[in-house]
This record gives sequence, structure tokens and C-alpha cells, in this order.
Amino acid sequence: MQRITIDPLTRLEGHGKIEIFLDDAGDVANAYLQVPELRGFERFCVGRPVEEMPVLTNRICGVCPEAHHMAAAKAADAVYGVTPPPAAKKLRELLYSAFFFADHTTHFFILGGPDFIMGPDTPVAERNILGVIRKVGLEIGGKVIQARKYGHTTVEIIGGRKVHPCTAVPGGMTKAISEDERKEIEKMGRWAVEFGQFALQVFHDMVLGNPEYLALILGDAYTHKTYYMGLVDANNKVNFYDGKVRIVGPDGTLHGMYAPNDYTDWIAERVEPWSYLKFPYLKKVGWKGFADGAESGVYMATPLSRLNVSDGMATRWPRPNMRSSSPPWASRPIAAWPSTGRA
Amino acid sequence: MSDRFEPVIIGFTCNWCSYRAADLAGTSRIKYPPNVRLIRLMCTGRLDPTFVLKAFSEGADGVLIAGCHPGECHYLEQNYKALRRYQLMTRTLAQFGIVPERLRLTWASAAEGARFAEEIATMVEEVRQVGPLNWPTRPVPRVEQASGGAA
Amino acid sequence: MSKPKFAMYWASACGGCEIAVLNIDEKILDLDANFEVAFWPAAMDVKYKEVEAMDDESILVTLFNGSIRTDENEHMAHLLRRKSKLLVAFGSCANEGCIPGLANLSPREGIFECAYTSPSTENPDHLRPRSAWQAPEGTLTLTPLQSVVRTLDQVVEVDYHVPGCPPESHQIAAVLDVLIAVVKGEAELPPKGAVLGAGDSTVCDECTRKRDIKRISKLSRIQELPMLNTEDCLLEQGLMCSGPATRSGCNSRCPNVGAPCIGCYGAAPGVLDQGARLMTAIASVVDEKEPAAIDKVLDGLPDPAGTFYRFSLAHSLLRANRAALAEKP
Amino acid sequence: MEKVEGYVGNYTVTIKKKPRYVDEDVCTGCGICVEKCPVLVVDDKFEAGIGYRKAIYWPFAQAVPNLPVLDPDTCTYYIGGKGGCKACEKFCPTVPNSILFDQKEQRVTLNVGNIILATGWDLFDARRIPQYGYGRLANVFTNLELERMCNAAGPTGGKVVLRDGQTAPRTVAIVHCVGSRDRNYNRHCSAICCMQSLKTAHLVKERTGAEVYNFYIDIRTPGKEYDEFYQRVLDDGVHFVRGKVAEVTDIPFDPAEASRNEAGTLYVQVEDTLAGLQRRIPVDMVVLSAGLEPRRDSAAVGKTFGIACSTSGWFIEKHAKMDPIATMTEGVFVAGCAGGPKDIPASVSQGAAAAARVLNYIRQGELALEPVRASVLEEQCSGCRICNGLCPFNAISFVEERKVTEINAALCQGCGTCVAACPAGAIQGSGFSNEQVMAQIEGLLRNFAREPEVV
Repeated sequence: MQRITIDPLTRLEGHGKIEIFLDDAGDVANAYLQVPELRGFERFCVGRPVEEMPVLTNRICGVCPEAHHMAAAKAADAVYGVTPPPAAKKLRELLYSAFFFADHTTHFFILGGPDFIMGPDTPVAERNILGVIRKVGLEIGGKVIQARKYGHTTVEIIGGRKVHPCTAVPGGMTKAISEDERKEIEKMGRWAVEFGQFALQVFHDMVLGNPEYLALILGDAYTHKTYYMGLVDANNKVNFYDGKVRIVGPDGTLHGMYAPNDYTDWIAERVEPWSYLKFPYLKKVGWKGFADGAESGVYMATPLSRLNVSDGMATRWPRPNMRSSSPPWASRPIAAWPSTGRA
Repeated sequence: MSDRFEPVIIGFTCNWCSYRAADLAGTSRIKYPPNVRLIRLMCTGRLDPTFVLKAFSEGADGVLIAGCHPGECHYLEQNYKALRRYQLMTRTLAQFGIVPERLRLTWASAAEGARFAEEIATMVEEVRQVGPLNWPTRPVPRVEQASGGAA
Repeated sequence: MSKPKFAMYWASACGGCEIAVLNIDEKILDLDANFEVAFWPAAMDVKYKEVEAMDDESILVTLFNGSIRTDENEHMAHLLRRKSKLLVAFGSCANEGCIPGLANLSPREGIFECAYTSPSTENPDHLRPRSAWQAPEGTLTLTPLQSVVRTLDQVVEVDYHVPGCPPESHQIAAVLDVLIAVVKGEAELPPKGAVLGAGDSTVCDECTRKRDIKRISKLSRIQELPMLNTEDCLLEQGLMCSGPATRSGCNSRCPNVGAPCIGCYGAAPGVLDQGARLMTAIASVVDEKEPAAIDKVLDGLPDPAGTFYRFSLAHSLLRANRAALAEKP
Repeated sequence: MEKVEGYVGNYTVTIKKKPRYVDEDVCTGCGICVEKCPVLVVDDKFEAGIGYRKAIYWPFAQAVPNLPVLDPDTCTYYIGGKGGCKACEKFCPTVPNSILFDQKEQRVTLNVGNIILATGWDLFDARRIPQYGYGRLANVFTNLELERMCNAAGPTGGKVVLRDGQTAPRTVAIVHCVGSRDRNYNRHCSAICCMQSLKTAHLVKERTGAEVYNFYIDIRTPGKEYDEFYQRVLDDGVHFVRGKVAEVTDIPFDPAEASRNEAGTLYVQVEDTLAGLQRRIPVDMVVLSAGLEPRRDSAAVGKTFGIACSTSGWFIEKHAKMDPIATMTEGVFVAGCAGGPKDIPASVSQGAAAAARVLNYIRQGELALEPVRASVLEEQCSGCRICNGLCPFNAISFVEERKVTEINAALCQGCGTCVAACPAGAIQGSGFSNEQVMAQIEGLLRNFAREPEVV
């Protein structure tokens, strides 16, 4: 049994290694994604005051600390049975959205993205942010840097710091924003919308416009027909901060909808002896191994799945002359999307 | 010599009272266990929790802090600060698994040689019951041989 | 002459330091212009094998963040020490153990107990990750967790320290400028063991809040203090703040937005134990003389060890709970 | 004395000078104003309430400066604000007139190097012991009133008389330890009342030939020739009853006792512990030897000068035996009863000692300090002000402009509390430094064989 080891996984957050076993014919007999990292947040958070959870759990991940910061803050709200005042809720939502923009820019241009911007056949040494800047040029590279700067600056204005924010506390936020700060955020926001369209354009030209990539993405290597899970608001539009968790099957039929605090009724975690990370799956469907399809409890909780479970974004593109055809995901769940990244 | 456990206790005494109480105990030939090794400070107010942590981490089984009775501090009220620090230290050390018997705060005026000796004897017994602390030593970086040694 | 090599590695970490380095924004171009990035798992596809193949000390400077939790972390620490001329302990994890260092407050076994028997875990046959496991196709290995978290300088010699969780981007940029100046021969290397990218006082030095003589009669938790104002010192308003004992350099980020400093920039210069400094500072200004009254005030700190050693437990004098230390690796 | 700033050799003292209403530069002290002043006032300060003074008066004969002062509370010019009388101004011979009715309160700032606190003591208020009847029974006097009576220049011209001012007493009782050595009032012994009682007994005996009874717990005659004087008083025939007086009353126990004595006789109820029986002694006059108490404002005064009072209220000296006149604050000295009850010879010698110490500093011009001091590393101090409230000697001060803390080496006593409290480790002690203590800890534990664990 021949063996290929990829150690460590790169251009993502966290540690990982892949062991691929080839059979005599050289085909893949099996592959294991092992996560050799465990720090024990579940253990050492026991005994710490609840109001510190937002600033302790955000150290779970330095790329998306805002996510853990908000989850812990909302959990602390629930512990005290309080709902933050409207302004605080809006601030949290705005911070989360800014994080989403900054984080996805990081992913799209620095972490997962370079594989597609540079193309799968470019030499390994090139497939990174420095390679991207050399390829797309300083002008576009500068825009990427600007986008991340605006995203993180917004997070800093509302959350106090660019990484590991500190303003969400049980019952609200420790700081409001002034009118000037609001104006600055709005300015950055408008610029970011432009950048978003530019990035889509880049994606259309460099990825969807390249038949070779399209074949790769739509090929079965990246096609996972699984369940999709995502947060939706009252009228079933995508929401990052609050709402109900909606699950649809591989064919788009509704599997279920629940309030986040009932998650233990819907999600269970499987333990494997060869990885510290546990594998969440849909409890009601059950664990059938690492398999796609409606019978396997494996599900996706990714940006793609957010779109698949919802009736689209809550906000519309500001410029009407965006290509008239409705976005491809309007009709049926998209199964093909590079799901690299989250180990 | 009997092989029973002989605790090692670091004692912090104040120059104006408990250190003199120890002298008095000595000059009046009062016998008390030799397990306590005294360090003189100008006042218990000078006691920095770092000293207590250092003592425990360097192998002490117990730490004794002996100051002037409240109200009799040579520097008027600095023993109250020692009292507050002691109370906070006890709470924090408990979370490190160091039981309260191992850290003791007592008051002994310059005239109370006998009482100070008695206080030491009681503490030595209490720490003897609790047993050795044996705090592991601090890890020291292993200096690699220059040539590419085995991983 | 080819550009000197630069590396950044993360041991037991969260990636925040990498993001903080990326957040130096345009200066990333200076990094690219002056250094050849030889190894940076978060952003480059270089593998361990390739690092092992490099010549010793071929990397000019390695920013090592993350604490030493597993054997692999330790192995990488020794490997990168060998391969790097300058090894920089970057960020709170590498310098003091940071928040994951709080795991030292209880034995390692508790981590597995909690993780693999949590309410949301279906683990009927009590599986546990193991350092070696026989898969049908071959043995799969996992690096084991060590009994306690250690910091980089407890495992290898460290040349420089850059504190912070994560280090503020403007400080990283400043450190980068120093490195670039050294590379260009325009500046001398700072003395070995120096702390870079931080101030030489504590957070209060940069905090804009008004401060008065400290007398604490009550310590409350932030949710019990809705009327916190933005002018006065938080500690004086009854909220525990680690600012007085935490190194400056971050421009007092958190207190300036109404949140208490939680101590992420580590101890002030020359201080052996940050927790001890906080313990003695708070205790000394409790405004009570009777033991019972003192206790009532101290009850305002439900978790003293967690509060005083939130970031620096692994580097403190005691380093861990006795039971955690006693557990054999 | 409103405010004291600075430190030894460099004190700035702000004094609130109340108006004297007499121009110190012009007045010659002739006393015509006092003569002409129509207002008679009971002088409860110097004359202990049994003599009078005018609205404009000399506080006491040996007052320094030796000039009159006008009391606005009793002078008709001020009462009701009508500006009446002005007799003193009319008869004042000086040009310009010495009387200044609208003289205002002044703030005087002085730069001094040292301060000697000789603020004295307060007399125990005998009214606080109701069973002795002072203030209720006319012929119950205090030792201070007797002092004024026996004084030839006093209100009675030296004659010892009852409250009516004429009749001389035939039997006199002198009660020792009034308000002293008493758990309910003052636990301390006031040191001087025994000797004062003996003197009073002697003078009364000499001047009136009355039967004198002294009621005492212990006769304390510690000074030179003190006990000899006690023997002499014994020889005078003064009766000494060892017992604490339970009560002084003017109500006869039974009709038999009433018939034996005239109305107004005071009965002294006491247990004679040597004879082992209860006694009721009829007397005409009772003299209460009230004890010494710290000045009521001693706590405030102590705070102003940065020195401390003991729990009983006396100023705390640097060392009870070795340095009784210095205080913990360098440059501030205490002399006389401000530091604790003592008699005149002791007070005088302490005053002289304090002056000598001050002269020593003045002559030397510099100060030898204890080597153990604390000092702040300015660039490391964050101005968090945790240490500011920790120093009872006011050695720690906050520099507002630079937002850092400074320690005044002259005031610092080297206790090290701030060194141990500084969260930034920015305060170092010259003695007992962190390195020294840590080295001792390591040394004391080194033979405790443990190799460093190389993992």
C-alpha cells in the first residue's frame, strides 16, 4: 500500500495533514484528513466568568475571532436572559458583516483563492498572496490590501481591535459609534460594494471564463451533494448574525429549521481515533461515514450552503445594470464549489 | 535520623517585630523545629507575592509570613496590606492546587518569642500532615547541537 | 545577492498573529521586497520536509507564534531553532502561553474528557484520538499532547520577543522596519533577548482615562456596571482591569473602547510573574482592614487565577496546577 | 495651621491668622483699653471659669506677643452688628489708633525646615462623670479651678474659698484619677495629677487649715523630691484614703446624718480598701483631679502634618524609647503632652531636645537618611496611581504634568510596601531589592537537591 503524506496543510487556519493511501494500481484506496491540534477550550473555559467568554473563545481562531466573539456574547445574553438594546444589536450585526467581508477577502485572495486566481497548474511557490500580487499587479493587489484594511478597520471601530475584538459583553456592547465613525464606515462600505463587484468580475473573467477551471470545479472532484445548512432571517434571506438555522437536503427539499440554541437536537459530533477534530453530522439522518447523498448526515455549513438554504441575500445589488440573468443559484442548490479552507 | 517527612518552610519576618521575636526565642533558649528558614524584610508590607510563588516553585513545602499585630506596625498600617495580599494569595494558590495550610500569616510582636516559636511548631506539624509539595523544576531550554541532529 | 529568508510558523496557535502580520497592509510589499518567504504555512505551500532539507541557520529570521502543546510543536521549535539565525517568540502564546495556557489549571486528561464526552458528542464506544492508530490501509499517527503547555523559551533559546495577542499591526510594522534596516546594514541588531514592538511601561501609560488615588471598596463584573463612564479609570469604577500590570504598546486599545484590559501584552519590563503583580496591586488597594470585609471585596473576583494569569500562566513562576504538572507525559 | 506641604528642610506652611483687631505694630500694651472696656466676660480658658476678663483682654500675663486681643463674640461693637460702644478705640492713646475693628483674617505662608508640634493637651471634662456632680453641685471644683484659686494673681487673690467666694472650707476632699486609669474614660495614667493633688492638699491645708482627705488608687511620685513632698504632706496631717470615690452627693443618707451636718454638706461615698470598709465622709468642698486627654483635634492636626495618632489619640513618636521626640515623618517633632501625659520637667526637657534636634539639622544643612529607600523608575511608571494611597508618610506624590509618580527620598521610611505593590515593577527598593530576596530564597532552597528538568 503506497502512501502520500501532505504535511502540513497550508493556506488555511489551523493545523492539518492528509494521508493518502494508493492501491497497487496507483488509485486512491483511502485518504484521511488528520487534525493534530487540540487546545482544550471546552475544558479550560470551565471555571472562567461567563462575561469573559467573548474574549476567551475568540482565541479559538485568529482569522474569524469575530464569529466566536459574537457566539459567546449571544450565549452570555441567553445566560442572563437579556436581549441587547437595538443599537447594540445593529452594531453587532454591522461588525459581523464587516468581518465577513474582510474574512472572505482574506480567503479569496490569500488563503483558498490563489489556487484559482493563479490556476491549478502554476508552480507551488507561486500559488500565494505574493504570487497573486505579482500576477494581478500592484494596482489590483493594492485594492485587495485596501479591502482587507477597510474590513478590519470597521471591525476595529466597532469591536475595539482589528483581531480579537473586545466590545461585545453580556447584554450589549461596551462602546457606541459616533456619527463620524458611522460616516467613515459608510464610506468604506460603499467602496467595499464596488470591490465586491470587482472581485466577482475577476472571478467571472479568471475562473468562470476559463473553461479549464470550469471543468475542474464542475468535475466530480469538487462536487459534493450533501445537506446544506445556513442562517436565515424571518423572510428566509441570508443573515450572518441572527435568525433560524435552516437545513436543506442535496435536492433542495427542506430538512429542518431550528433556533440556534436547540442545536443538540439536530447536530451530533462523531469521534475518530485518528484526528483530534470531531466530525459534526445531522443527528436525524445519522452518521453513515464520509459519504455524500441524502442518507449521509454529512452537511456543509459554508457560504455556498448559506445561499442554497435561503432565498438569496437580504440586500440587493445597488446597481441595476448587473447582468440581467438571475444569479445561477436561483433555481437549484449548487453542488460544485471549491470547499477548501475550513479544516 | 527518622525517615519521617521534614517539611522545608520559608519564613518572611519583619525587621521590627517577628524577626526580633525569633531572636528572643533564641536568646531565651526556646526549642522550636529547625524547618523554617527565615528571611528578614523591613516590613511585611514589603512581601511581594512573587516571593511566595518563587519559594513554592523552588521546592519549599510551606511559606510563613510573620508580621506585627495590626495597629502596631512600625510603619503604622503596612501589615494590613500584607493581610490583604495574603487573603488574595490563598484564594489564587488554591486554584494551583496549593492548600491553605502551606501559606500561613501570623502576628508576633518583638516580645512574643515563645508565641512565635509555638506558631512555627504548629505550622511545621500542619505541613508535615499535608506532605511534601515537590513543585517540579522549571523547564530549561535544551541547547541543540549545531549539526543537523535527528529531529 | 539573493534576499535573506524569512519564515513564520504557528505551533499551538489561532492564526491571529498571521492575520495581524497581513494587517500591516501595504507594508507586506516591503516584506516581499526585502525578504524571500521561505516557510509560512498560513500563506505558502512549503512543507515540513522542505524545511528539514534546508541548511542550518539558512533562514535569517523566523517569527514563531503559538505555544508548545504537542510533541510536534516542540519538534518544530527545535527544527526552526536549528534552521534560523534569529528565532523570534511572536505573540502572547509563544511568549507566555496565552489563553490556551489556562489549560494548565487542570490535568490534561480533562481536555479529552470534556472534548470527547460533551453533550453534542455521540461517542458510544468511547473513542479517543490516539498517537498511533491502525487504519486498514496503514498506521496513522497523531502528535500527542504534552502534560502542560510550555512557552517557546522554555524549549529553545529565543533571540527576541514580540508580545501581544495578537501584536498590534503598527508594532509589527515597526519591528519589520528594524529588521529591514538591519538587513540593509543601516542598523545594529537589538541586544539578544530584547522585547520588540512594545512600550517600556504599562497600559495605563497610554490610557486616556482620568486616574485618581486607588481605593477599591467593591469589585463588580462588567454586566453589573451598566453606568461605566468613558472618562474615569475602569478599576476606580469597580471593574477589574489588568492595565496597570500589562505592558504598554497597544495604545490601550480595550480600555479606550470601554472594555477592561485583559493583559494580553504580558508583563512589564523586568517583571518575573505578571499574575503576582496584579495580585499585589489589587490586594494592596482594597479599602478594608478587617479580614471579613476584605474577603467580601475579594469575592468580586470569582476566578483569581484565571483573571491574574489569563495570558501568562504557562510562563508564571508556578506555570500550572500541581495536578497538571504531576501528570506523566 | 491649614496646610503643610513639602518635606524636611523644605516645608511650606499655610497659617490662617485670625484677626486680633489690635494693630500689633502700633499698640504699646499700656492696657487702658482693657481698663475702659465695660464688658465683663467669664474667662473659661485661663481662669478655668472662676475668673473674669474683659471683651478686650490679655489671654494671660506671660502671653507672647504681650498684647491685648479683642473677642468679637462678646464685644458690643460686633454683637448685632450695630457698631456700638468703641470705648477701647476712644481711649487708645496711640496714633494711629491701635484698635482696628474691621481687621480681616489673613493667610500667612511660611517656608520652614522643621516643625515642632507642642500642641499640649485637653483637661478631662469632669462633667462626663455625673456621679461626681461637677457642674451640678456648686462646691465641686476641678484641679485647674483650684490652681487659679491658689494663685495670688488669681480671681480670689490666692484665698481658697467655696463657690460663694467668701466662706473658707473646713473640710476638703481631693479625688485622684478622675477620668484616668478608668476603662470607661481614659485607660492611661495622666502622670501629673497625683503630684498636683498633693500640692493642692498642701496649699489648702496651709491656707485654710481645713481637714483634707485625698482619695487615691496609687500615689505616683516618680520625680526628684516628689516622694519627699508626699511625706511632708503626710506630716501636715492630710488624710489619705486608698479607694476610688464612688459618688459625691449633697443628699444625706438618713435623717441622722442630716442632723449631724449643715445643709449643703457634700458626702463622699468611698470604699477604703486598706481599712476594708465603706465610708461616707462629709466635706464642704470637693476637688476633682481631672486627667489629661489628647487635644480633640489631634487626629486632624496629625493628618495635616503627616504624622499619626495612636488609637488613644496621642501623636506617635518614632520610637517609644530610643527616639521619643521625632516622628515617622522626617522633620516633624513632637514635644510635651502632645506625645503623651508628662509633667513640666519632662515637657521642658522634650522641648529643649526637639529644639536641639532642629538646630542640628539647621547647622548641618543636610540630612543623613536611612539607606533603605524606594525610588520610581520614571520611564517605566505608567502613572496608574495604585501606589499613591499606600504611604502613611505621604512620601509618594503624583506629578500631574508628567503623569508619573515620584517618591520623596526624605520622607520615605523604606518599608517597601510600594515596591511590592507596584504592578509595573517600576518601584525599586535600595535595600531588600527583589534580586536580593529572590537570591536568598534560591540560596535557602538550593541544598534541596533538584536538577533542572531538561525535557
